Order: sequence, then C-alpha cells, then structure tokens
Amino acid sequence: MLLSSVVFFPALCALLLSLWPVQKLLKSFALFLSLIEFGISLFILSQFDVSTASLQMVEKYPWIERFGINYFLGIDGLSIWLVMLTTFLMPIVILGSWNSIEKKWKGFLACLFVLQTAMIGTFLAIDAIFFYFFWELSLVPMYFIIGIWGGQRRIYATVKFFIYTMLGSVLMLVAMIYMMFLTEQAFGTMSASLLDFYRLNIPFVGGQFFSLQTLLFFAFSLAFAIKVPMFPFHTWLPDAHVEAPTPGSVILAGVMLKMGTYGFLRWVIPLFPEATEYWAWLFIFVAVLGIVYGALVAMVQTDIKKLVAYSSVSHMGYVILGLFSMNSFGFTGGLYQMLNHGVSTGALFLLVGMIYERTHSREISKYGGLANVLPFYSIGFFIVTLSSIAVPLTNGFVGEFLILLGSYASNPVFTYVAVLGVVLGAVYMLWMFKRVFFGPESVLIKEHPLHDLSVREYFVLVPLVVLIFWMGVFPKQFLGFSKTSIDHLVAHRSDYILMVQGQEGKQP
Amino acid sequence: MISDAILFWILAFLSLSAGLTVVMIANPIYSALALVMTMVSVAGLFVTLGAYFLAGVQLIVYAGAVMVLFVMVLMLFDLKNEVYAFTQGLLTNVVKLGCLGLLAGLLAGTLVLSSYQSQEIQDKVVAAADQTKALGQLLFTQYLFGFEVLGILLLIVAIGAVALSRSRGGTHHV
Amino acid sequence: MYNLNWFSQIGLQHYLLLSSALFICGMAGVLLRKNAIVILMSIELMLNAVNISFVAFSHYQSKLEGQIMVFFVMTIAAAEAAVGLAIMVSIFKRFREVNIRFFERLKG
Amino acid sequence: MNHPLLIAVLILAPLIGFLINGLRYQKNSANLSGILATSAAVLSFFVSVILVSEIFSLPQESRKIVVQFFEWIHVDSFRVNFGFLLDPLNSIMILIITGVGSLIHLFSIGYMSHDHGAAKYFAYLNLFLFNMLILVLADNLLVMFVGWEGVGLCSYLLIGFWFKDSQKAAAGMKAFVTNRVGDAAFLLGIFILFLTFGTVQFSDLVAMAPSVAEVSWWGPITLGTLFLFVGATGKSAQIPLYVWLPDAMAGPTPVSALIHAATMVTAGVYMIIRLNPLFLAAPNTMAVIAVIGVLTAVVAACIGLLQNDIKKILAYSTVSQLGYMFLACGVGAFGAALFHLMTHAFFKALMFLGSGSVIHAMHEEQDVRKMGGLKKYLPITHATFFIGWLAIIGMPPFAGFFSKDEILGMSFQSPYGNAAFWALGVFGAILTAFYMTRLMALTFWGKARFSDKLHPHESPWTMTLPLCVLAFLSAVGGWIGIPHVIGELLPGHPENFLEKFLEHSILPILDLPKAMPTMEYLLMGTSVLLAALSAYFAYTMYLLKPEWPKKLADKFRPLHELVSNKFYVDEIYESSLIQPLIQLSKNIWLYVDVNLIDKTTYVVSDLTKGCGGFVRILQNGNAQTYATYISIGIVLILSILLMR
Amino acid sequence: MGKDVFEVTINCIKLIVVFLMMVQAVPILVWLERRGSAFIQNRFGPNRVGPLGLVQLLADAVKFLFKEEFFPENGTKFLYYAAPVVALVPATLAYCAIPLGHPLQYGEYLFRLQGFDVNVGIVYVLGVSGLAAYAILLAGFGSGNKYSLLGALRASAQIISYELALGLSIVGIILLYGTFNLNEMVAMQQGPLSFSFRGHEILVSWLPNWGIFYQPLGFVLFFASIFAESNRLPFDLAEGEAELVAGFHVEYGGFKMLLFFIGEYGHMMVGSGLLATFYMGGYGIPYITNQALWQTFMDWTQDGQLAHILVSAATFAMFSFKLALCLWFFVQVRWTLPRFRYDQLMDLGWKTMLPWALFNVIATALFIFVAHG
Repeated sequence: MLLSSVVFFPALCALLLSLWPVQKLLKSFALFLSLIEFGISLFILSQFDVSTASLQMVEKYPWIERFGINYFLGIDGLSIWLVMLTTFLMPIVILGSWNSIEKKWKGFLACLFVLQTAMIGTFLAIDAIFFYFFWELSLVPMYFIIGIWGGQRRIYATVKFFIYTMLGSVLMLVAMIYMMFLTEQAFGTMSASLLDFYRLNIPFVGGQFFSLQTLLFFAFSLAFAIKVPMFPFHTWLPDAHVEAPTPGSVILAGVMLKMGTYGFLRWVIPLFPEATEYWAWLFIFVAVLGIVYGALVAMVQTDIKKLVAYSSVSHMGYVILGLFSMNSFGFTGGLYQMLNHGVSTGALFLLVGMIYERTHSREISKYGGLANVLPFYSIGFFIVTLSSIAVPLTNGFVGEFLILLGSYASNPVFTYVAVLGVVLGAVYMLWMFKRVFFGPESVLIKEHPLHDLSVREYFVLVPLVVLIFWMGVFPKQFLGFSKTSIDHLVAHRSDYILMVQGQEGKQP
Repeated sequence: MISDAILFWILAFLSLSAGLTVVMIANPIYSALALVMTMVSVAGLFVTLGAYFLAGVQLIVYAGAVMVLFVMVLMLFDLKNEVYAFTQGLLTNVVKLGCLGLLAGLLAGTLVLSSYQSQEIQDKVVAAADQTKALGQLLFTQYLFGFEVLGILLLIVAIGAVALSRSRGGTHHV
Repeated sequence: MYNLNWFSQIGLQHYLLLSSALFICGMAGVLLRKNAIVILMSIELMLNAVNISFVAFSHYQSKLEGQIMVFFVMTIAAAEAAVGLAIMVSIFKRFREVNIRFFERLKG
Repeated sequence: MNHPLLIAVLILAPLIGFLINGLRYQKNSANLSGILATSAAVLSFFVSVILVSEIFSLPQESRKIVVQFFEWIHVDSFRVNFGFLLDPLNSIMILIITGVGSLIHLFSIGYMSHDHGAAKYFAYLNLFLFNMLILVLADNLLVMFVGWEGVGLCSYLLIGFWFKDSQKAAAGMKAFVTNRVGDAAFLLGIFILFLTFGTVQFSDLVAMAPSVAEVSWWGPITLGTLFLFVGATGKSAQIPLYVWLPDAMAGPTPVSALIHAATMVTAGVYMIIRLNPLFLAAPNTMAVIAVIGVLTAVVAACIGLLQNDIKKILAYSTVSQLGYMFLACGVGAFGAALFHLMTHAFFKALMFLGSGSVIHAMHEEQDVRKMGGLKKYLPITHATFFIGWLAIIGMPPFAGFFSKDEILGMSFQSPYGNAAFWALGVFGAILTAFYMTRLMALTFWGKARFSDKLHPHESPWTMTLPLCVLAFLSAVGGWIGIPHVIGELLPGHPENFLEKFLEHSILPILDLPKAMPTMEYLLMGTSVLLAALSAYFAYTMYLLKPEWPKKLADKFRPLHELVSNKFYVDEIYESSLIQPLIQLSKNIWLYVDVNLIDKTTYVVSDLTKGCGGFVRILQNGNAQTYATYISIGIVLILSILLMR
Repeated sequence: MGKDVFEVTINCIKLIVVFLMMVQAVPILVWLERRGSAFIQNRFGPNRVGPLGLVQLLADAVKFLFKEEFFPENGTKFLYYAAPVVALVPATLAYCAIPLGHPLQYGEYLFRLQGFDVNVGIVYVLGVSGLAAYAILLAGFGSGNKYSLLGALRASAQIISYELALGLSIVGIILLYGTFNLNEMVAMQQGPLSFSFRGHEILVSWLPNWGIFYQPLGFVLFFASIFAESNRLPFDLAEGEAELVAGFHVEYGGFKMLLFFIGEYGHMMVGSGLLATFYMGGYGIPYITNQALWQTFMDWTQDGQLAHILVSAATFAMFSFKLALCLWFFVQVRWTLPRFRYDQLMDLGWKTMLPWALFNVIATALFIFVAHG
C-alpha cells in the first residue's frame, strides 16, 4: 500500500485540487498536500531495508492477465532516491511558483500533481507496460505546463518536446512488446514483468547491428537517450526550458531528465549486458561529446535559462558517462549525479525564475551588478553555482568525481576529454555569474526596484542549499541506501536477476 | 398466398419508384414527399412480414415525425428548384457510379447465387400480439442496456439539436 | 431458372433484393446529390432498406432480434435526423445554401 | 592532549569565524569583524603552536598525529575518510599559515577600515584559512583536493572582492578558471594513482612508492605525478598557467600577501613535497618539474624587470620565487624547497604588506613611476621593506640567502640537477636583485614624483606591527636551515635544524655526492656577488643615472617591447585559446545545434508534413468523397470475400 | 380462393361505407356546430332552409361546388391540389380502425363493425393520424403565401408537439389493458367497475368499468391533446384569423376548402371515437355486458341471428351516442374558451402536459406493479 499511496496520492491531490471550490487557499492547500506526499516518501525511506538488493514493498496485482501485464510496483536502491527527489522538489516547486504563475492556478497545480504521479510511477513500476503507461503519462501534464503557462514560443517548444520524446518511446513500446513475446517463448506464459525480462537470455551477435539484442538495446536506448537528452537529440531541451514556466523547468530538469538515465540503469544495462558492453564505446563517446559540446554551447548563450539548459545537457552527459563505465564508481556516481543535478539545476532554475519575476528579462547582457543590489540572492546563486561546477564539499563534486573515476577505470582516453568539462563548466557558469552579478549596475537593474529574497524565497532556497552541502559532506548517508543494489548490479551484470523481497528462495 | 404476392409486388413497386424519385428529382420537397411515400410502403412491407408493431412505429417515427421535420425545414428554407441536382465533376461521378454499379452487381449476384434458393417458409410465425409482447420482453431484458444507451443518446441529441439550432434572442421570454 | 413461381412465391430473397435495391438508391443519393438535406434523406432511405432486410430475416428465421435491431436503427435514424437538421439549419443561417460543399469548412 | 579536538579547533576556528562574519554580512563595522576574524586566526595559531610542540615532544621516528573524523566517500574499494595528518612537514606549514595569516588579518583591520564590505572580506579570509588548513593537514589526496579547490574558490572571491569593477571580477574568474585547468589535471592524477595503488592515503602512497625509478614516460607513476604537477602549476602559477597570478593583484593587498604570496600559491610545492617518494620514483617528472621551475624563475623575473605596478612586480617576483621552489623539487631538494617556501612566505608577505602600506599611504596609487622618496614619509614601512629586499636578493645572513643558496647548490650538486640549472638559477637571482632594487629605488628612494596634494603618512600600528614581526622573521628565519659548511664556521656549530626535523618526512637523495666545502663556497660566493653587482647596477641606473633606462630601452627596442608586454603571453592565450574557443562555441551552436540538428528535424518534419499534404488531398472535407471511399472499401471487401 | 375474394370484397365495401359514414357525418356536424354556436351565443343560427335549417348544408355544398376554380400565382400546383386530398386520408384511415359496434356473427363469418381490425390498433391509429401534418404542410407551402406557410408550420409543430402528450397519455391505457387492440379494450370495459388489488377483488357496482375511472388524468390529457391535434379552439393557432387571416387554408376555397373541413371534422370524430373507446367503454352499454344484452334480445326475439343483429345495432347506437356527446363537447368548448397564445400553447404542451403525462405513465406503472403484487 505504501508504494501505491506514494504513486497515486498526488493524482488524488490533483482531483481534490480541481474540485477545490475557492481560489483562496488553493496554493496553501496544494503545498500542504505536497508536504504530506513528502512525508509518505520519508516514511518509505524509514522502512527501507538497506541490506538487500531485492525489490521491496512490492505490490503486484494482475491487470491484463491474458498478456501477463501486472500492476507491479517495487522499490530498491536504484529508485528510492529518485522518488525522494521527486517528492522533495514538489513542495519547493509549488512554493517557488507562488507568484510566477499568473493564470489558471487550479489547472496548473493539477498538472503538477499528475506529473508527480507519472514520475514516481515511472521510477517504481516494475512492469513494462505499467512503466510505459507512466512514462507516457508524464508527457501530458508537461505538455500543458509548457503549452499553457509558457513563454512566447511555447507552442513550438511543446510540440518539439512532445514529438521528440514520443518518437523515442514508441520504439521502446515495440521493443517491450517484442520482449513480452520472448517471455512467452521462453517461459510458456507471456509476461510483461521486468523481473521476467531479466531472466531472458537474448541472443547477442557482436558486430551485427541487426541482431536481436542489439536492436532491442537500441530501441530502448533511443527512448532514454532522447529523454536524457544525449547529444544529437538534445535540441528540444533548451527550447522547452526557455519556454517553460519556472516550475516546469525545475521539474523538467530536476526529475524528468532522470527518467531517461534511470531507464538506462534499470532497463538497458541489466537487460542487454552484452550489447551494452559492446556498444558502450558509442555511448561513452556521445556522452563525452555531450559534456564538452553542452559546455561549449552553454558558454555562448545569451539567455540565462538557455545556458542552464545546455549545462543540463553537459551534466547529463556525465551521468551517461558514469553509467556506461559500468563499474561501481560509475554507477554510484551516475546515480548520485542524477540527484545532484536535480537539486542544483532545479535550484538554478528557481533562482533564474526569481530574478525573472523581478525584472522580466533573462538576457544576460542586460544584467550586471546584481550582487550589489541583491546580496542574499547572489549568495544563494553562488552556492548553487558552486554545486553546479562541482566544487568539493558540495554535492556536485561527489558525483562528478566518482563518475570520472569510474570512467577513467574503464576508458582513460575518453576521460581526458571529459575532464575538459570540469574546466568548461567553471568557465560558463562563472562567466555568466560575472556578467550577471558583477560589474557596474546595468540599466535594467537600475530601472527596476529590486528587493532581496522574501521569506517565501528563503523557504525555497534554504532546503536546497542545506541539501547541497549535506549531500556534499555526508554522501555516505545517501549512497548507503543504494550500495547493495549497485553492488548487486556490478557483480551480476551479465546474469542480472532481481528478486522480490521475501521470495528470494522461490523459483518463479 | 397470391394476395400476399400481389401486395408485395405493389409495395415493392411503390417503394422502389418512390425511392428512385427521392434520388432523382431535383426539387427537394418532392424528394421528401417521395421519401414519405417510401416510408409508408416500407411500413406496408413490414405488415406483410408480420411486424405490425414495427409498421406502426415506422409510421409514427418516420412518417409522422422525422419526415415532417424534413419537410418543415425544407419549407422554411424555401429552396427554389435547383439547376443541378447532382454534384459536379465528371471523374468523381464516374467513380461513384462505378462503385454503385459494382456494389449493386455484387449484392445482386450474391443474393441470387446464394443458398437461399430453397426457401423454407417457416410456419412458426408468432401471433402478432404475442410478438409485440415478446419484442417488449426482449427489449427490456436482454437488450435493456442498448435501450438505455439509446435513451441517453436521445437526450444528448435533444440537447445537442437545441444547442445547435438556437438563435440569438429566441422567440419569447418567460 | 426462374419461372412464374418466382413471382408468386415471395420469400426472403425477394425482400433482400428489394432491400438492396433501395439501399443502392439511397447510396446513389448520398454519393451524387448536391443538396445536403437530400443526402440526409438518402441516408434515411438506406436505413429503411436495411430495416427491411432485418425484418425479413427476423420473419423468415423466427427470431425477434432482427426487430429489436430495427427498433434501435429507427431511434438512431431519428436522432441523426434531428442533429443533422439542426446542423443544416445553422449552416443555412450562415450561407443561405445547403450545398454539401459548404460543410467542408470546419470554421465558418 | 586530545588530538582530534585540537585539530578540530584548529580547522574549525576559522570556519566559525567565517560563519559569524558571513552572517553579519551587511554590518559595516570593520573593526569588530576584523577583531573577530583575527581572533579566530590567532586561536588557530595558538592551537597549531600547541600541536607543533606536541609533535616535537614525540620521538623523532613517530612524529605523526593522525585523526580520522568520518568516512566521506566509500564506494567499492574507494574509501576516503575526512582524515587529517600532522607531521613535521605540515607542522611548518600550519605555523606559516596560521602565523602569517594572523599577522595579515591584523594588518587587514587597518587596511580595510574604510571599506564597506569589511565583514565579507574577513569572512572570506577566514574561509581561506579554513580551506588552506584542510589542504595542508589532509591525510589523503581527496581531502587535499577539497582544500585545493577551496582555496581557489576563496582566491576567486577575494580577487573579485571589488566586483563592481568588471576588470577585477574578470581577474577573479581568470584565476579560478586557470586553477580549474590545473584541478582537472589534479583529478586525473588522483585517478591514476588510485587505480595504480588502490589508495589515495598519503601514508599508503608513500609507503607503496617503488624504490626503483620508473623510466618510461607513460608509466602510471610518471603520468600520475605529471598530472599532479600540472595541477601544481595551476595552483602555484608556473609556466604555462602562471598568467592568473599577476592579474590576481586586483584583490586587496593583504589578500595578495596571504594567498598569492605566502600560502596558497605554495600549495603545489607542498603537495610535491608531501608526495616526494612518488616523485622521486618518476625521474622524468622530476626533470620536467625542474625545467619548468627554472624557466618560470627566469621568465617571470625577466617580466618583472619592466613592470611598473608595484604589486605586479611583486607578483612576478612571486612567480619567479615559486619557480625556484619547483626547481628545488625537481632536483630532489625537497627540504630546500620547503625551506625556501617558508622564508619566501616571510619576506614576500612582508613585501606585499609593505606595498599595501605604501598603496594605503598613496591613496590606492600603484604605479611606481608616480612614487619615489617615500622613505621619509613611511619610515617603518621602508625599514621593513628594506629587510625584505635584502632577504629576497639573497644577502647573507637574511632568510633568503640560506634557502636560495641551498636550492642553487643542490641544483648543481644533485644527480637530478646540472650546471645549466645552476647557471639559469643564478641568472634568475641576478634579475631578481635587479628588479627588486629597481622597485626599492623607484618607490622609496630618490625624489618624490607624486603630486603635492598627496600627503603620505605612516600606517596605524595594526599595519606596522605585522610588518615588524615579518621583518624580524625575514631577517632570522633562515637560521633554522644553516648549511653545514657555514654552520661549521659559526660558534656552537649550529646544526641544520630543518633538515633534521624533516628527516623522516622527506626521502634523501640517493647517491648525492658528498658536499665539498670549497665548491659550496664558490657557488655561494658567485651568486651573492653577482646579485650584489646586479643590485648596484640597478641602483645606479634608477637613482644615479635616471637617463639610462630610457637609453637602454631605445637601444633594445624590440626586446624591451617584448619584455614589458610580458612576452605577449596573455595576448597569445587570448588569441590562440580563448577567442577561438568562443568562436568555436558560437559556431558549433549556430551550425551544429541551430542549423544542423534542428534543420534536420525540420527536414524530417517537412517530409512528414509533405506526406500529410499528399494524403490530405484524400481528406478534403467533402463528406461525399468520404462516402465514396467507404463504398469503394465495401466493394473491395465484398469482392475479396466473394473471390475467396 | 373464394374465401379470399369474399373477404377482400367485404373489406373494400366496409372501407367505403365507413368513409361515407364519416363524410356524411360532416354536414350534420357543421349544422350542429352552427346551431350550437348560435344557441350558445343566444341567436338563431341557420334556420331558414329546411326544418331547423337542416337543409342549409345542402345549399352550402352546392355553393362550394360551383365556386370559381382558383390557383394562387406563387403556389406549387401539384402540392396545392394534393393537399386537400391528403387531408382526408389520415382521418379516414384512422377512423376505419375504430370499432363502431359489437361484431356481428353471421353464420360462419364474424362481421366486424369497423373498417378493419388491426391488432396493434392504437399504434396504427397514432401512426396514421400523424400523417395529418403533411396535408397542412403541403397546403401551406403549396399556396405560396406567407400566412399560409406560417400557419402550416405552426399547425404541424403543434400537432407534433401534442402527439407526444397524446401518445404518452395512451400509454397509461395500454398499461392498464395490456393490449393494443381496440376491440379487446372495449371488451374489457364491460360490466361494473371491478379490479383486483393484491389479490383482493374490489367491486364498485354503481360505476361502469370504464377507463376514465382508472385514468382520470390520462383522460384529461388525452382530451386536451385531441383538441390540439384537430386544431380546434382553444388550440386553433394555425388559423387564427386575427394574425394569420386563416392559416394554411387561406388560399383555398370551394370544394377544396370543404375537403379540409371534412378532414378537420374527421379528426374530431377520430378523437372522439378514441376517447369513447379508451375511456368510456367504446360501444359497450353501461351496466350491462354484451352477453347479457344478447341474452335479453334472445329472450325477446327468440332468434339468435336477429339477437346478434340487434346487439350490434344497439351497441352501434350507443357508440354513436357517445360520439355525439364528445362531439358536442368539442363544439361546446370551441365557443366557450378563448384562444391561446402560441408560446402558451407550446409551454402547455411541453412543460405541462408532457410532464404530467410522464407522471401518469409512471404512476400507472407503479400502481399496476403494486396491484399485481
């Protein structure tokens, strides 16, 4: 029941909110609900058993029995923190969007909560079709969030976003259905359960693109790569981010991109071990390309949000690099970097949103000297910037360090290039920081009567800043939850299977 | 039996000629009236088939209500005799006619060549009154769902039709 | 093949042939007429044709389901006529014309 | 004593100072925040004194205090604790850091008294101390990296302290980014060492260092140490990454003294000394370090010759002196490097503070050409600066003499060194003597060249007291490392205290030839004599015959241009690296992102649209056409059914 | 074969007879109406031609026949001429289905006193009378006159609207008797009022077993509806002379006009006949069953055949009496009540009668459900 409640409570909230009769306490009520949701997830965290790599708190009910499709939720070390991240960001997002959304609040909050259901569902679904359901569901509210509450070119951005992600996921659906048939061949009964997928032995022929495992591998990978997004598929991201309202950007960068990397970790790597091994070079190459490319392009952006968006491309490149290093450093680092990126990029978007609320401009060249006018805002921004460029003792460092270490252990040559990202990251972030915050005060700043952070904004920022340092100084507390799962994945990568807690002994 | 046959041929002739008139005649009002004729003869055909209740319903619903609506609307529009009754476009018309011809041929061929040649007229035709009762029973037990759905459909249609054709201002205010 | 008996002995086949003929008539109206109201009427004609075959089957197979179907078809036909005519009226109000070509445009 | 507590206090005192001052961010009371920060630094200093005395009290073989606080990262075999290690090597460092740091804090109270952001300034300064202490106390590479980046961060903040001036903000960014390049290499070094040895613990690394030197250029140790050295060049401003340091003078002068002269920039040297067995196992790296070191020493000194900004001159001097330290490391004389590090910390901090005092007195004027004759206005400053000057040009018995001559001597004697290193080293010393004398001459001596409205006055005691203390240290600091040859001459035969102290921390150079006293005398004498001559020449040139510089400049116009423009290094970097990079970025954004990828997708979408447009002909909105399709469909289906 | 031909012949003759009966009733009705109105308005009415002015009708007929043939310029000829004929058809067809008397048993033949016996009588009657709207529409459109078109639209809309209430009020009767057949309905209304309620037989011997006592509400609704159906006052909006100068038949004159009159009176007769059949025991004589009546006559004449004939004659007379009563009521109402306004008419139909009719259906169904336990 716990997992179901954490997945579907937000949907219930969406319903409640859309039926909420008055406009008055709407936001507060939504905030309250999101805090309840966070509480539920905290309770899950407290119930989580770190000693096992098996799936926990499993809920499995038949859904479409003819095809072996189940309502199947389970949590393990790979997904727990992503769920926590989602529930943690939601109250912050609601608080952060307090003033930035101007119309149709009810619809907006409902969209946000439905999105939360979809995201958590994606992280917790263990059944292929169930997973796919949530995966696609997540597109819809985001589509509306960008399309209704977005900026000038929002329609262009939404359509681009929607079609890009849709394109990949359709291939994934085909692959899933094919794998369901494979289970029928292998075990006699059709099953869409991921656990059964894991037990499949899919034939692999190295060097041939049109061999079964390779094709399935690429079908899945494309879907996830577009979502991440990896290098050549990334162009939807800047547009979507620029046009999205602040909360949309935060959720998009903070959680939705992780759905792609989580997909790699949960699906691609354990399901297709040989193909992953064989094609890892390609993904690492693209990831490294993405790191450098994203950083270079971010450097010359003139729009703060676009800059942050491209930095996302770069950062997500690190995650992919880590995952495809395929050692425990890489996996751990990748997983950690997902959380880091969620926190720090989310915070960056929130900060950009705050200043946008004040001046209604995101043009870097129009800014200057903000540090003098808004000292506390600048401190917040600076700390988040540090996290983003991975300064030690902030969260970013732990992830980036582990990723690069893992990557060096498996692919030294690519790592030499990837390390450039460390430098370039500092370049584009600090350059932006310099242009926006330092120097003489610009005309724009002088024209607008600016006030420093309000109490509400402190409530938005302080948890994030605390988390940035907490995750940087005590990463062990976070990684401890995922350690067993990752060790299991590393140790049994070629014959990965996952059990349900309490049923380890039984043969399925 | 021969009277049945005569009745059938008369009704068939009536309905077919009226049906052709519906399609061929340029003035839509005559079309509508011809259609009424068809309806009535179809009701007659129902009678020859022993479906008395349906024949009555056919009269009430089609002839009495639907066609009256048509005629009323046509009269309201007061369309003058149209010069071209049929759509323009030689190619498309040829295609359409070809389709029709093929379909007619196929249907006729199927029917004529089908295995219904040995016609066994079944004598177990239920008495008309009982038939109506049985119809009612069937409708309100086995097909109740369909019936209810139709009810809802009619409600929706009523609302929809009103919404579609309402004019600003209205005729009166209460 | 067919003798006089065919004319005096009325069976299912006759009704079905009549029904097909009426159906083709109605279809010709739908495909070829220009006036949208006549097209609607042709549709009614087609439905009637189908009704004939339903009732005929019901009669010759002693099953009442056919009549139930007719009942449903009639209801739907009435509904369709109501909505169709309502649309006609609003289209006519705008264009003063009921040519089927005016129904191509989704926005007035 | 409770070592964990002491070390915690040592490290955390500045952090607490930072937090307190940071939270009273907007309060303008410079004095209060200054006193707070200074007392935090002083507290650290006292604790470090206690700790060092603890170290002394231990037997020589086990002079080591290890404290593990908590496990930081533990993934698979990679296990890093927040652990700290105190041994003779870094006990000198912490003394320098906290000691000199305290003095500079004290100096800053006076220096920053008129600044609105004093609280912020002191907060940063304390944060720097905190990070620097982490750096030197770390017992593994990763914790060291924490400090390593941390000091870079503080340096960035302090250089850009007056961020309203875009130039200064840019300088901060330049420093950070340049450091970042080094840091990236440092990270790679960590990876290589970890993957080679399976640990990043200093003690384990040192213990596991092979006794047989690695000959190959591509061996893991060579590669790892090379990357670490690249990291060091970034932090310690060596060729090719030295460019940030002169620009870093944009920050407040005490910052330059503390960070960019005494402590942070020496982190690279400290790191190499810390890992000396590893470096010794990689002779190729050693060679590279020595070459880079000596080249930096000479090149920076050359540039220093013609600079006009008082702080820039000192900055290039710092770069040059750091080059000497690297030279020492490169030839295996790690002890000498540490020794020079220490003495340099004293005299360079002194000179920077002195220059700060001068600038303070001249109302933010930094151009030496507009000074002159300050001797009578600033007597204490002049006196202390004079001692610093003697120390840096290596006049016995001042601190610089001992450390520099040890380096020069070792570069000649050591099996890693050779005569060329020595010769270049001496050349560097000559240049140093020249430009430092020039600095003295233009600033303090001769006629006043500033306007009459300016009335320079001596600084308050908070500023002069540190100067005096540092002057004293610059004078006598060298005496802890008196070479044997001189020690034997002196009464009581003082030992080389430093060498003995570091005995167990630093590997001795193998097959070091026995020092010949005559040889040493000869080398010492040569360098001192040449430096003195050079100083006299400079004195003559800038004080007695002021027309000479111009003549010389005219005579060697191209050379003069080249040197006074710092060999165009910044320009070359700008035009060959930065601009191309920005252009490249703009182009790839424009051509790859906007044009290639998006256009490709547009082409795809246009194709789709085209197909749609084609099919749209069928979907023309005419209901009759649709009906025709339906009937065609019916006909087809019927015929298929019938044909079957 | 012979039997077939005989039956067809008899049926044709019956149709003609019934039609003629209906047509012949019209002059009498017109006279009744005119005299009645005069009586109500305290004047004489037609009293010059023949006794009590009874021959006045003949004179009128002659006048109608010799009137000038007239065709409006804008009219549609075919529709204009077809309309009066069409007007006659539904009324006649409907009237044919109403049983006029007790069936006459003559030898082996059962000779029904009605046009033809339809076993779904009510549905048939409703269906056929629904066609009445066409005549009005054709007339209205065929005349090519604005007023006549408006009148026609009004009239047909009115007819369609009230057909709903009409149909629904009949549903109560259908539920009550469980049959569509009019003959069976009449048969069930014989004798005194008696019904069973949850197993208890309830007998009210001083009341006839008529539908009106079971369906008072249905009766009222039906009664009102047939007024509307036949476009009589107070529902004669279609010909409101003040606004429409005469409605759909403004362009008609002479014999064509007469045909319309016949149609209208035919409708009245159909309505009255149905009213009598549904609610007033049809051709049944109150307080005595047909069987008992036959027995009485049998006792009296001692001839079974003659008794049958007498029973039929008596019941026919009874039916005619009831019909006349109803028709008189039509006349009475016409000259008593004022005309509705058009929107009031529609409101009454849709907002008052329809809900009440629905209520009636539900109440009846519930009652029957309860009564049958």
